[in-house]
Amino acid sequence: MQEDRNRGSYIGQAWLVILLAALYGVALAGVQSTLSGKIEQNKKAETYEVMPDLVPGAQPGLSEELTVMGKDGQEARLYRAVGAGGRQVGWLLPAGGQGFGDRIEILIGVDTQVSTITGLYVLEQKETPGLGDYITTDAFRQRFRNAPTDRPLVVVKTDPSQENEIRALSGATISSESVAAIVNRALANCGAPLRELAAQARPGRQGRVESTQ
Amino acid sequence: METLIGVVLIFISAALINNFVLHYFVGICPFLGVSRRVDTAFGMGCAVTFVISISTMLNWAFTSFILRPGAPLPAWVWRTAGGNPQTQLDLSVLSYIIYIFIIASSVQFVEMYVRKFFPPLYKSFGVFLPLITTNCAILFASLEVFKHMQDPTNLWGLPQALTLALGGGIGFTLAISLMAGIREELDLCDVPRPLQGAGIALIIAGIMAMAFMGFTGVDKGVETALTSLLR
Amino acid sequence: MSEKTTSSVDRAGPTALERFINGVLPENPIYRQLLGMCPTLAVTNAMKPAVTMAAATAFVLICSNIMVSLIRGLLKPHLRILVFTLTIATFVTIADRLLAAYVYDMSKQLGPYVPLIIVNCVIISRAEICASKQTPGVAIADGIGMSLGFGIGLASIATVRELLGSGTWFGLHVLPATWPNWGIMVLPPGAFLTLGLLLAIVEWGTRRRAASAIWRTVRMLWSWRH
Amino acid sequence: MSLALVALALAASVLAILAVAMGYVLGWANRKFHVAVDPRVELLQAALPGANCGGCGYVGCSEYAAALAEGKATVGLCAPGGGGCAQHLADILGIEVQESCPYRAVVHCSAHAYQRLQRAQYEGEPTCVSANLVGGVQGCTYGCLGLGDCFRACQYDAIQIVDGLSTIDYDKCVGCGACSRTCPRNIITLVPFKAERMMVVACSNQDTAADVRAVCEVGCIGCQACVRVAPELISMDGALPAINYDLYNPEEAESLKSVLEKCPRKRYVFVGKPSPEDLAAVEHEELPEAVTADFKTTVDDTEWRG
Repeated sequence: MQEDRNRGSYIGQAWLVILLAALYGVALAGVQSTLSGKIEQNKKAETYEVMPDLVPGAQPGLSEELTVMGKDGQEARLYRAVGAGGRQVGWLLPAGGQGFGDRIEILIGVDTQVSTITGLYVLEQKETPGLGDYITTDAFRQRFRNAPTDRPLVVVKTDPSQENEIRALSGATISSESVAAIVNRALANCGAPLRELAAQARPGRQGRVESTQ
Repeated sequence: METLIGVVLIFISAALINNFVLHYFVGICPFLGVSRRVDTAFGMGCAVTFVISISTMLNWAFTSFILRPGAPLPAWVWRTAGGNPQTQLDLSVLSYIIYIFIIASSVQFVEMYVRKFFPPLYKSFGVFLPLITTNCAILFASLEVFKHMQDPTNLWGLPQALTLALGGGIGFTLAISLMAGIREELDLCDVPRPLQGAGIALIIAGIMAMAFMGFTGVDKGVETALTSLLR
Repeated sequence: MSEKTTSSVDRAGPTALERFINGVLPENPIYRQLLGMCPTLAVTNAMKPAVTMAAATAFVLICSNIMVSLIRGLLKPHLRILVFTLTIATFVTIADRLLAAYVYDMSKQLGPYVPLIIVNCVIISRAEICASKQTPGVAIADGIGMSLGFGIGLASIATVRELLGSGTWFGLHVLPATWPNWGIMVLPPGAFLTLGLLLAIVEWGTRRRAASAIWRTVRMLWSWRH
Repeated sequence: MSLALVALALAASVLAILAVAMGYVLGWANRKFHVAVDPRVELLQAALPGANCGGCGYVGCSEYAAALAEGKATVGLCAPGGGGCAQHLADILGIEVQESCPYRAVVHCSAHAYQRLQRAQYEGEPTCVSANLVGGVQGCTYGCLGLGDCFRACQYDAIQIVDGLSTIDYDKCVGCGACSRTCPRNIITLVPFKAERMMVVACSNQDTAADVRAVCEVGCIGCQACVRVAPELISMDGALPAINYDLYNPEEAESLKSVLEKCPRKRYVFVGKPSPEDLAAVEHEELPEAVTADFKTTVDDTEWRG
């Protein structure tokens, strides 16, 4: 933007720009410090709001965020879902992966022992409207509920005969498979560390926690 | 391996599937304005690819050292100031203003540099350089990179950022050159009066966007193929 | 150079009312000037994001117009674009944060298109043409008029796309449930096609003799009154 | 120290340092990489809005500025900048705003209906566009069809069809170019009117002499007599002479007149506002009575017998 051909001081020429830059910096930092709390809250609320739906009995106010070391050697972010009386009721795993259109970001709810899936929620997707975007519907998400986590989920086109089979959406097999693949990968990655964590946290009360499911 | 597959997917996605122009609608102004002749359009595309790579690289550096949550510079300042280590100093609010500043300055700098040292290059696409400051595609690439620098557990490195920029630039060049080719032919057609100019150009763009929608799902296939190939 | 700039600052431009009227229809940023195409196409798949976008753009446009108009005497010609850009970027960031704080789901849906307001040619061209030359009062009128024109443009496209694409308007079901949603309308190609056809309709409407004669009379009356 | 305070200070200083650094780097680069260019280009560029909208037909403001400095473009092309910008540009270039040399439409055909041969009875839709699609409406495939597309396109009532030939009223023409865009045969161009009356080539037929004679009583036969008289001003463009208006000097009446006289087909004509001589010549002629519409149909005059 310095198109002048004067040999004078460029800084002198640009005093207004520098002054404005500093001024704007202050203004922006002011705005940030005023609003950042609220924005953070909004971001968290997005996950916490759906938590009771995905992990039955969870109370968002008591739940907390933590990171575990995944099998792939990278830290993974997840949530401990805590119910009434400070009792843990399950986990909430954010996961993502390639869909048919773009990346799909989902939240997976599992029980404390990571033995069954208790719920699924699609945060972000750009699947084909009218076909693939039905992965956000309740009807599709229900198909994952109570699926076991000890073996990978398999997508089938007919009515499922096995527990670990998920019926695909007609016309959107790839989208359905993508969601199942994301779930499989996330559980394979974080399942073991989570079970360990659960065993450490409440070694004596495992049975009780399981019985609430 | 994972990184390599990731990079390939980013490239395919940026260049074809989620083409900057036809899917994200960024860079529409030059797409409609500078698409009357194929050689001009191609020159514009090259200039965009060039500038988008440079500015995204610079902006990636600024993002990873200053702007992203938990970046080294604000963390160091906060420590030096004796702040509470529980809280974090976040400068991400400055990102937009810094991005546009860097883009404007780097375009200016590149223009001067190329004019001095590569006069033939300047002759062929120098005129496009100043236009690029207000080209949304450039800023969009930086913003996409910024989006992927939010989560400290999953940061984009320089390869990913640069691939996104290159893919986006190449996708833009492809789209604008195709458009120019069609419009050259269109000059010979009898277009209804009200549609002449921008109207017909937009409708062509719509049809092109439909064609590019055919690429949807390619990345899924490529991912599967690469994964099985590399294992 | 600087002398000339000063003289152009003092040159009496159009009045506030003229600026306002001009922005709404005769110089409508979308249909007549084809500016700001990026948000026009990207966020108009439904009314809600379109209206949010129009509001955010209006906020930035009016604020930056005021700011530029206030500092217009201090501007150096060769640095003016930089100053405009910095000013716009600041207000865009503020708008972005406000959206994130108070309408989070919209802010998430609009995503990168809010920061892309920075490079929306409508704003920088208003700063250049009007705000850097005229008083804040006129600049505000200009900003409101242009924003209104921009909003009308966005809303018209969004109405067509949401109605045909989802059968709804502002999320309310308007068309009967039997309406087969035209999926393509909410997808990117639908944006291009809708805008192309709407442009043609506007062009056709204004080209016709009768319409243009009426329009000329209205304009004449305006100029005669002032 | 509170978080907000540090954030404020840090944000301000980051931006200010960045501004200083960039200002310095760019200033240094500007000096270091300086390339001598026409200083007017930079001035022109500064005077342009910088929106790079491309409305002027150039790639961006800088290309338009370069074209202006080279004299290839006129100052009034920037729509966003408007009249003030045009004045500004003209000041820098040291020229007057081009109002003194406006563009006006010129019909490059001067054959009235009776001079055009091989005409057929055309009964299709009465527009040039459709007649142009049909072969054989008239012998000349280049010349005016006289069905008035330009007349309808003109917003200023500056075109009339006189004896099947589009004729421009230069008192009314503002040079908007609507007619030239609408003409399906592209025989209307915009010519810079350096004087009230300009010499133009009034034919568009690109065929050889024999073919031209077969279809038109007055068309240019491409004999090149004019090029021999004024070789700088006129050059052949295919089979037709073209006048280079950059070199056209309305002051040189004599040389222009000699071109006019040399042409065997008299296809060089002066068009524009009527000269005093023309006005004097028709002074004593009576004006035809102005016709006013009385909205009567022929039925009203019919005597009914029956």
